[in-house]
Amino acid sequence: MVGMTLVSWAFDIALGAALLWLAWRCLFTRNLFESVVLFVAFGLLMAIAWMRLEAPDVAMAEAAIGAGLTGALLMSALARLERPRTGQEEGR
Amino acid sequence: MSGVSLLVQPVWLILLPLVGSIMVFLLASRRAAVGVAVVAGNLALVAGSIGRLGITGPWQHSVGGWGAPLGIDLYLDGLSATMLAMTALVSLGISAYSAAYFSAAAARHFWPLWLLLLTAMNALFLSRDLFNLYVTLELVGIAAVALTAMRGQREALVAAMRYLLTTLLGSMSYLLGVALLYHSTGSVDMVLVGEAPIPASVAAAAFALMAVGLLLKTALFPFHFWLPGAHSSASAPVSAALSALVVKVGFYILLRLWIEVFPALGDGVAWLLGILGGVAVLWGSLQAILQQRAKMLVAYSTVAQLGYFFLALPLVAAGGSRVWGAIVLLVIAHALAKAAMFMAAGNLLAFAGHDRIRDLDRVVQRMPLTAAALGLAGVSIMGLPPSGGFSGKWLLLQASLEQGNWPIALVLLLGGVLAAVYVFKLLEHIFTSGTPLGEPRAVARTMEWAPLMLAIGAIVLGFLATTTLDFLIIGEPFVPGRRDDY
Amino acid sequence: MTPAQLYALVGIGLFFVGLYALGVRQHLLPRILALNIMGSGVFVVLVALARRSDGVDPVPHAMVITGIVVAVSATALALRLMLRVAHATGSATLTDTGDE
Amino acid sequence: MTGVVRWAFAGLLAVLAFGLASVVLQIPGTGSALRSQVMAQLPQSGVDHAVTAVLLNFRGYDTFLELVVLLLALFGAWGLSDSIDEAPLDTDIDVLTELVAFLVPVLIVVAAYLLWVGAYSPGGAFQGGAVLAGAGVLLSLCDPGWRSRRVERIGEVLLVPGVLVFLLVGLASMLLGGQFLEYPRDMAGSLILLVEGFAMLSIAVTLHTLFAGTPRFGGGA
Repeated sequence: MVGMTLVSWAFDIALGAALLWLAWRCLFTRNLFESVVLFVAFGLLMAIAWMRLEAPDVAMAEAAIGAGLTGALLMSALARLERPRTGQEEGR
Repeated sequence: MSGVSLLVQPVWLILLPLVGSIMVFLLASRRAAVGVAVVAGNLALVAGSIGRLGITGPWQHSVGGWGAPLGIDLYLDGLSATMLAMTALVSLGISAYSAAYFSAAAARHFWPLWLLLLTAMNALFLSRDLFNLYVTLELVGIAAVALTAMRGQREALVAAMRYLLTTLLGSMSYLLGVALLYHSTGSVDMVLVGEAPIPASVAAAAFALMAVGLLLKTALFPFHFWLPGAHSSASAPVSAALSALVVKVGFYILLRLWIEVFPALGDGVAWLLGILGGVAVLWGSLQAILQQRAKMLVAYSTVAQLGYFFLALPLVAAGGSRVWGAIVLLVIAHALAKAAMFMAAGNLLAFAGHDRIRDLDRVVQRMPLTAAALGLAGVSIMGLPPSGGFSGKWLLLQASLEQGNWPIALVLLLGGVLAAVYVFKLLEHIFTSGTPLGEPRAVARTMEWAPLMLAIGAIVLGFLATTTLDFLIIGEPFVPGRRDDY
Repeated sequence: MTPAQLYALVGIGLFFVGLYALGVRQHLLPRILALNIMGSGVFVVLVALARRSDGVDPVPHAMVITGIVVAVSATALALRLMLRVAHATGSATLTDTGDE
Repeated sequence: MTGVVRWAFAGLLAVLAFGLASVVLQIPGTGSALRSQVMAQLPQSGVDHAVTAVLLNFRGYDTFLELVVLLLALFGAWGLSDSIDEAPLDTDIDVLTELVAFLVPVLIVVAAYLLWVGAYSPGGAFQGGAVLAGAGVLLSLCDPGWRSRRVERIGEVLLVPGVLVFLLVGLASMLLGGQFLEYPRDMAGSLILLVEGFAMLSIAVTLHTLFAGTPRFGGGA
C-alpha cells in the first residue's frame, strides 16, 4: 500500500514536472516547427494528466481537440506562414 | 403560459439576434434590411422587458428549469435592463449607419458578426452565472476582434491581433479567478458565491485575477495600450460599437462583482482603482489633445472617459446607490455620445478622404448634420448642461464635495476643461467658413442622421436623468444579496 | 499535500510560464501557444480541485470541455489573423508600435 | 524587452506565482461542491453519465453558447480569408493514402460510438465531433480537394443545425410550459441524443472548415 502510494506520487510528480518542462521548451525554442511538435506532445501528456485526475471525458476532449485538431491547425498555419518567404520546412 | 408572457421572456433577446445572424449568413441578398429589422426587433423586445419590469418588478429565468446552483439563471433588474436598453438604442443607430456604410462584399461579413456581437452582449447583461459570463465574455471578445480585423488594412490587422491577445489574456485571468471561487464556495451563481464564506486570501486573489482580466478588456489605464489602435483603425460603425458598447461590458461585470461577490472590499482597492481612473482621465485627455487625426483623438477620448467610471469608486462606500447611479448615467451618456462621434468622424473620413484634423476645413457647409452631431456629442463629453454627461458628472461632483473628497472633485473639473480643449480642437477646423475646396464625396443621408439622433439622445438623457435613476434601482441592484420578490 | 493540490500547483505553474512567454516572445505563434498553455493551466486548477473527499465533482469537467472548445475556436481565429498580419507586414510580430 | 526589464518581469511573475500557489493550498477542498446535487438529479436528467448530464442538461445553456462560439470563430475566419493565399497545402504523402482509406471509416464509426456511449460513460458530441473532424483533416492531407469537389454543399448546410436544433428544442420546451431548454422529463434522453447528434455534425464540419481554409459559402456576393 505504501509502495503503491510512493509509486503513484512519483508518477504524479514526474508528470507534473514533464508538463512544465514541455511547456517551457515549447514556448522558448527558437524553431517554430519544434514549438508546434512540443505543443502536441504537451497536449498528449495533458490527456494523461486528465486520466490521473479521474477526468476521462476531459482526457478524450483534450486528445482529440487540444492535441489533435489544434496540432493540425498549427501545422497548416505554419506551412502557410513559411511557404511564401523561405520555402523551408523549418525556420524561425 | 400565456402568449404575452411567452414573448417577453429574456431568452428572446439572445435568440432573436442569433437567428438573425444565421439568417443573414445564409441569405444571398438584402442582408442590411434583415439586419436592421432584427436590431429594431431587439429594441422592441427590450421595450417589452422594460414594460414588464415596471409592472411586475425584477424576474429571473432558470434555463433548463434547474435553478442555481445546479443550473444557470438569467436575471433581469433595473441595471441589466438599462444596459440592454443602452445597447439596443446604440445598436440601432449603428445598424442604420452600417446599412449605408458597407459595400455588398463587406456587408456579407459584417452583418453575421455584428448580430452575433449583439447576441453576446445581450446574453452577458442577462447572466448572473460566473462561468456563463466567461463564455459570453469570450463571445464578445472574439466578435469584437473579428469585426476590427474585417477591414483588412495593415493597421487594423495588427491592432486586431493585439486586441485578441489582450482579450484572451483577460479571459484566462478572469477564469482562474472563477476557478478559485467555485472551489471555495461550490457555486458559480453570483449571489450564492457572495453569500458563501470565502477565506480572505482566496477572495483577495480571486478578485485580483478577475479584476485584472476585466480591466484589460475595459482598457483602464495602464491597460489601455491596445485601445487607440483598435478603435481608430476599425471601420467607423465598428469603432462606434467598440467604444460605445464593448468596453462597457467588462466594467458592468466588475460592477456586479463589486456589489454582489466582493462587498467587503476595502477602501484601498477603491482608491487604487480611483487613482488609476484619475490618471486615465488626465492622460487620455492630454493624449487626445496631442492627436493629429480625428479618429485617434476620439479613441483617446474614450480612454479618458472610461477613467471617470473608476474615478468615482472611492465615493461609492459612503455615497451608495446615488453614486452608482451617477456612474451608470455616465456609461450611457458616453455610449450615445461616443457612438455618434465615431460615426461622425467616419463621415468626415468618407467626405474628405482623410481625417487629418487641420485639413478638415469647411465641413460644416457640406455636412451640417454631421457637424451638429459632433457638436452635441461634444457637449455631453465635455459635461456641459444640458446633457447626460453633465448630469452624471454633476452628481459625482456633489457627492465628492459632500464627502470632502477634493482630489476627485478637482480631477472632475480638470477633466472637463481638458475635454473642452480636445473637442474644440476638432470643431474649430470643421466650423471654419468659406467656399468648399475641391469636390468631396457624397455621404448617404442615413449616415448623417444616425449619429445626429444618438447625439441628441445624449442631450435628452440630461432631461431624463431622474427617470433613469429611478428605473435603475428596480430590484435594488446596488444592494448585495438575493431578493425573492420575483 | 494531496495529489490534487500537486496538480493544482502545476496548473498555476503553467499559467505563469505561459504569461512569461506571452510577455517576452515577439513572434505571434509562440504567443498564441502561450495563451493555450495558460488556458491548460487554468483548466488543470479547475479539474484538480474537483477531486473531493467523497468523489469527483463532474461540474468542472463539463466546464473544462466547454473551455477546450472555446480555446480551439479562439486559436483558429488567432492563427488566421496571424497569417494575415504576416502577409500584410512581412513579419508575424507586433513590433511596429512596441510590445505590451 | 531589455535584459533588466525581462528579469524584473520574471521576478514579479515568480512572486505572484508563489502567492497564488499558497492561496490555492488554502482552498478547503472539503464538502462535495455540486457533486451531491448532480448525483441527486441525475435520474431526472435523461442520461446516466454525470458529465453529459451537466453539459447537455444542467448547464446545457453554456453548451448552446459554446456552439455559438464555434460558429462565431467560423464567421470571423471567413471575414479574414478573402485575400489570403489559399492554395492547398503541398502534401506528398501518397504512402499514407491506403492507411487513411482504412482509417477514415474506422474514425466515423468511433465518432458515432462516442456519441452513443456518452449517455452512460465518458464520451459525447464534442469528442465525437473532433474525431470526425480529424477524419476530415486526414482526408484533406491526402486529397486537398476532396471537400470542394464532393461535399462542399453538404458541408455548408451542416454548419448551422448544431445551433438551430438546440435552439428549436429549447423553444419547444418553452411552448410546452417550461423554461428555455427545460426538456420534458420522459423525453430528455432522446432529446439530448438528438441535440448531440446534430451538434456533433456541426462541430465536425466547423472544425474541419477552420482547418481547411476559405469556406466558399454565404450564398454568393
